[in-house]
Amino acid sequence: MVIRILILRAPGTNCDEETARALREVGAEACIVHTNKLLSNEVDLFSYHGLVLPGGFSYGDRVRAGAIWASKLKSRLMEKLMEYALNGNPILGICNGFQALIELGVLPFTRRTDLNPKAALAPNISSKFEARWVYLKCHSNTCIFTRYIDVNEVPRMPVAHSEGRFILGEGLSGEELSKRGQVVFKYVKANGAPANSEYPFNPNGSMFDIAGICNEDGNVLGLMPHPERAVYDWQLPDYTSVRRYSGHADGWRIFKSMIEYIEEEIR
Amino acid sequence: MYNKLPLPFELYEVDILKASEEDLLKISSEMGLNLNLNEMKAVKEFFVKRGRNPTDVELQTIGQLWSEHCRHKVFKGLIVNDEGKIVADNMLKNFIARATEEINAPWVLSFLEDNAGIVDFTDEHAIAVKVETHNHPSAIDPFGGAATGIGGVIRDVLGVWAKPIALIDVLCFGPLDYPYDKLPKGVKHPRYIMRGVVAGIGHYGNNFGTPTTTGAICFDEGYVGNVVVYAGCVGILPKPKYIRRVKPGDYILVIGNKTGRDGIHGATFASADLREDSEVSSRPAVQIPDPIEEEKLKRAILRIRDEELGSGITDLGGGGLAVAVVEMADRIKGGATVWLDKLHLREKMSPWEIWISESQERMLMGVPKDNLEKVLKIVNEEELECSVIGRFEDDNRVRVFFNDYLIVDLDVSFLLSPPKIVRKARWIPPNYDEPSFPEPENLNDELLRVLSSPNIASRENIIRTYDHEVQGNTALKPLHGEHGGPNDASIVKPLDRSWKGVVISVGLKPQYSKIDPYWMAASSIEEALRNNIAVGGRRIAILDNFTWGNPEKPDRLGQLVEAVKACYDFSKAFNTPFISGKDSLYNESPLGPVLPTLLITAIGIIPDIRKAVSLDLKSPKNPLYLLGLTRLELGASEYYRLKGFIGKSVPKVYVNESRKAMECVTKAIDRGYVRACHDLSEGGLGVAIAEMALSSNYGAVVDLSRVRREGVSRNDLVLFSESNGRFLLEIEKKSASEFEKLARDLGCTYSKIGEVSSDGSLVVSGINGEIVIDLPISEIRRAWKEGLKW
Amino acid sequence: MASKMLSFKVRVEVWLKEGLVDAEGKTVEEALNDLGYRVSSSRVGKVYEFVIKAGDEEEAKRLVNEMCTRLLANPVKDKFIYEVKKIGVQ
Amino acid sequence: MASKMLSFKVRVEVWLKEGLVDAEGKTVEEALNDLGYRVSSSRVGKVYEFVIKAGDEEEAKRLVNEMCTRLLANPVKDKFIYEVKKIGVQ
Ligand SMILES: Nc1ncnc2c1ncn2[C@@H]1O[C@H](COP(=O)(O)OP(=O)(O)O)[C@@H](O)[C@H]1O
Ligand SMILES: [Mg+2]
Repeated sequence: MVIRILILRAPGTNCDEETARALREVGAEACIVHTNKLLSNEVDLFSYHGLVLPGGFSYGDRVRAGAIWASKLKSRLMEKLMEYALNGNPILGICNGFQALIELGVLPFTRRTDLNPKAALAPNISSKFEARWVYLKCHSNTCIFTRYIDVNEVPRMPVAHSEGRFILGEGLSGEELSKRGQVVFKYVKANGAPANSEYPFNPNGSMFDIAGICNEDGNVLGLMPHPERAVYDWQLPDYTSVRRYSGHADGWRIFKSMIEYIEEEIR
Repeated sequence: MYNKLPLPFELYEVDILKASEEDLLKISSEMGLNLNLNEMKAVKEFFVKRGRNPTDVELQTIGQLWSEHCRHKVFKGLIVNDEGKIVADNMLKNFIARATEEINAPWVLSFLEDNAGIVDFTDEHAIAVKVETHNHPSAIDPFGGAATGIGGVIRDVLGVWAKPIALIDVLCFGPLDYPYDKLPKGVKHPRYIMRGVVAGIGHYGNNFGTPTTTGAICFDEGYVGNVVVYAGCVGILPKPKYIRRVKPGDYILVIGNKTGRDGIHGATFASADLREDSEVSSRPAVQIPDPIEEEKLKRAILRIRDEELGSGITDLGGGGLAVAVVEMADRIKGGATVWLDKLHLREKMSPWEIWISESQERMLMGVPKDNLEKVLKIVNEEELECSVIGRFEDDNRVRVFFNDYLIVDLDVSFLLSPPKIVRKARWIPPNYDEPSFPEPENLNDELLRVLSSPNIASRENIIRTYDHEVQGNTALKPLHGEHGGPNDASIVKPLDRSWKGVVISVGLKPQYSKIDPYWMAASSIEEALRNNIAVGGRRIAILDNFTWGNPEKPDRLGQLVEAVKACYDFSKAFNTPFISGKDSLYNESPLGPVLPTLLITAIGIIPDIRKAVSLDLKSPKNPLYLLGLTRLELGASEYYRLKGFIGKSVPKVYVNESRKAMECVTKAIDRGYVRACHDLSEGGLGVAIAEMALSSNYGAVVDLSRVRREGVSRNDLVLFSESNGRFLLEIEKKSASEFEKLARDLGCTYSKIGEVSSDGSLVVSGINGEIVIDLPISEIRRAWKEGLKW
Repeated sequence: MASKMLSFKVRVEVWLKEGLVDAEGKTVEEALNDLGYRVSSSRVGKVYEFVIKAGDEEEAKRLVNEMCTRLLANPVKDKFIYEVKKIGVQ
Repeated sequence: MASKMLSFKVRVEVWLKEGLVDAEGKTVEEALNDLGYRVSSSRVGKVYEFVIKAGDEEEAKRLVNEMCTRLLANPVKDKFIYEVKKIGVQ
């Protein structure tokens, strides 16, 4: 049986095609679906093995990045989405998708009682759009999206956003998240040393250098960097210099992990 | 003269039949038609023949269709010298188009005709390119002007059914340290303008989701009063989907934004007072950009294209509906009927306003009756608005109705053939001297100063605010690797199933036009090609975009003719056809005309992106070769400028030498000899070697005495001469002798001038063997990275 | 919904919470100082104005408060203030 | 600059002029209606708050007006309003 992944789009979503390509590269069937089709029940979320909210500027990032998209989903799809997540289906939010998952309150905690967001992605400290490659360190061995990335490995991916400064709500500590394996990626320097908020290694001023987090169960991941732009080695910023090619780049491993999880745990 | 008709909407009859010459000019100016006496007389004659007076809507239609912007009257006009002798007749046809026709390349699929130029790519796909200017709007509203510049050029590419895959932005500003108190009233400071323009371009491109991969930025006093904003877009389309088969009977659809009063030319009946600043021909009101609306448009258009539901398409740009409908009707040698009241509007407007409004994010499409329902479904699913506003006809007439009342009835051919204009041109070369100043003792400082000049320093702070990797296909990026090295061109790999890449580069040498616009244009073409070839590009097509002063002044036009001549000469000489372009004239401010500026955009291909070459040094001990001859050519160079001189010896283009060097680079890349390559441009050899080193983790040792040169005997001049035709290459050590043989066989001037070193510094020895530069790369990198503070 | 509805003019301001770096405010401050003005403590916020229908002022306020937490502000990073003014009967 | 300088608290609001499309306002309105609120005539603006030094209130106002036309607003498309309040001596 083929693995089917739903890639959700909204007006202004613009990373859906390369995300679909990344999923096809790891053997999945990727279907790009307009949010309205999901809201109108023309398409059933549960007929897909996984869900991806790709990057872009949904609804022009008006009000706040991801806020309008989240409010559309909240108004008509929230219960289904929660059920889908709690069933263990993988959900991946990349950049704008991450922003939407935060605004929806699906991250950091899917199991919860109230609907308010518990984290935020504020405008970058530089107050500019930042398009650059960053180094990440993997901190989680429970997140299902990092099966192909070892703890303490330092994958490389580009970021491209103006609202990516991760802020954790009051009363929540990074340590706590960390302990539960929810801090999946932190920004680091090339040698793996902590970025310690230093620009541009931490490109947006995120608290605890957080670049990506998952929920308690490890099946919902949101991250600011774009793994779909780091699937092939020729996408690397120094491809012409390195001359040590493997075919794939680090982002590929996130998609590969997702599909392997589905193969082993869901199907 | 204006007679309001008793109708439920606003319509005037304009009494032109009885108008005197004075009246004609008054009508032109009061209605903001911008037509001269000769043209107004032709209008009158037309209506005399018809035996009736025109409506205001008809006159506005003629005004728009006969505008400089739409008809390129200067470029198509007759140009004479002081003695009345013809120096050029229809420059667009006889210089630009003629070059392309004579080259007659089979891979040029469409040129100087449709919304964008189109060249062959793979068996199934073609590449479309268009570059536009958006200077006036950006001067009034830097953010909105630049953003809508990008939005507009994207629609040109959508207007040939192509999917946008890369954006280009080329910007010219006044110096950022220009004193506030020297600014004339109404002129905004370069800093303010630059902040807005850069933000506007980033905003539109990032939101729309096409990578901004290529560009250039130039600072000069000549741009203080006239900011220059070029916006370009590259797209890809499946060849069989390039559909232009509108038939009489097909519906005319307007898809996208609601129409409002945006961009309607400043003048109305009420405000007779215009042109107090007489050098500025039009002041379109601000346009508000909405990239998300255009993103939806793109989705809809590509779906309609893939299902082949449309029979024709064009963008709504300058002149709005009036121009788009008439031009589309002309393409089928037919006509059109329009029901103007059917269009979806944002506000109540009079018919003439609706007809010529330039509201953004709208497209015009021809749709056969049978496909209408399917098109409407797609449009609906993408949350777009759409109106069926008319139908194509088989006669040569455009008829517009408003509430069933006929308000326009004109011949298409009349609208497309304004009277030819005659203009005078005079070219008097300026008389500058070659400066004389003592050779500086410390070239370390000179190099650092040149590297940190705003014209040369890193553009990283700007480029990183543009998403240059969305779509995931940017194979060679504008910023290379960890240090953000300045690659000569960018490469996009648009197809998943092919290794072929589109190579995008630009050439821009406006400073040279201070001395000689002919060599300015020649140098711009040559630089654009060299940039392209340096990374592995070939089979190059080019685009010309002129930004000039008022062509009614003979000196401005004289310079323009010189530049256009060079376009023909060097397009032919390099066998590189023009496929598209645009001119923006009348760029004048209280500070005078804009610095005459020609942007050349070059679109090449690379058969396999894995063979692309970046500029960073790759490994120690590899030899460095300089191709080409270094001459005493520092006129208008960055080095002279920083010393306060202009000079006389503007770089020329020696076609034979240049072509040999280009061929040598392409062959060497294909045979795998080349590890790094960089073209020599502003700041010459000094800057080129510094940039190659600072982009890497290595250094270099260079010996100036080995530089093949002609008439240059000072270290600083060898280092900073801007002679064209030169490349600096890092060659794989084991291939050095093969490379030399290749260069010799091609008859190419070359010289091994040094090698890559591992000690992290740049060491240059002079003509007499003494060390003239010894600098740590970290210091070089800092100077370059911190030069452009804003 | 049978009962009569009133219209209220609403103004909402959304600001980044104190304690968080207001990057845009900082940039504006720098730019103004560049221009020669002596500016400090600059912050940037958003204002929304709209008209809402509600049964009475109490309800209008409750609704606006809800809108703020559900859409206009993210309480983790934003603070908001609002005003509600009756403008007429429908 | 020998004379004594005062500090003023400044508030500037910048709005798109009437007649220009306020796309953000429209989106907000739609989203609020989606969430079940009955909202209309929505517009979005920006607020700036900062402190400025000037000799007296007149000067402060003049400076703020200048800043608005030079940086904070674009008079071609924006309208702006401001308030200036003295907060103390320096
Ligand atoms: N100065 C020029 N040089 C080369 N090509 C030009 C020039 N001006 C116009 N063209 C070409 O003529 C065609 C029509 O131009 P234009 O009417 O300006 O198109 P649009 O209105 O879509 O921008 C285009 O292919 C354009 O590139
Ligand atoms: Mg066009």
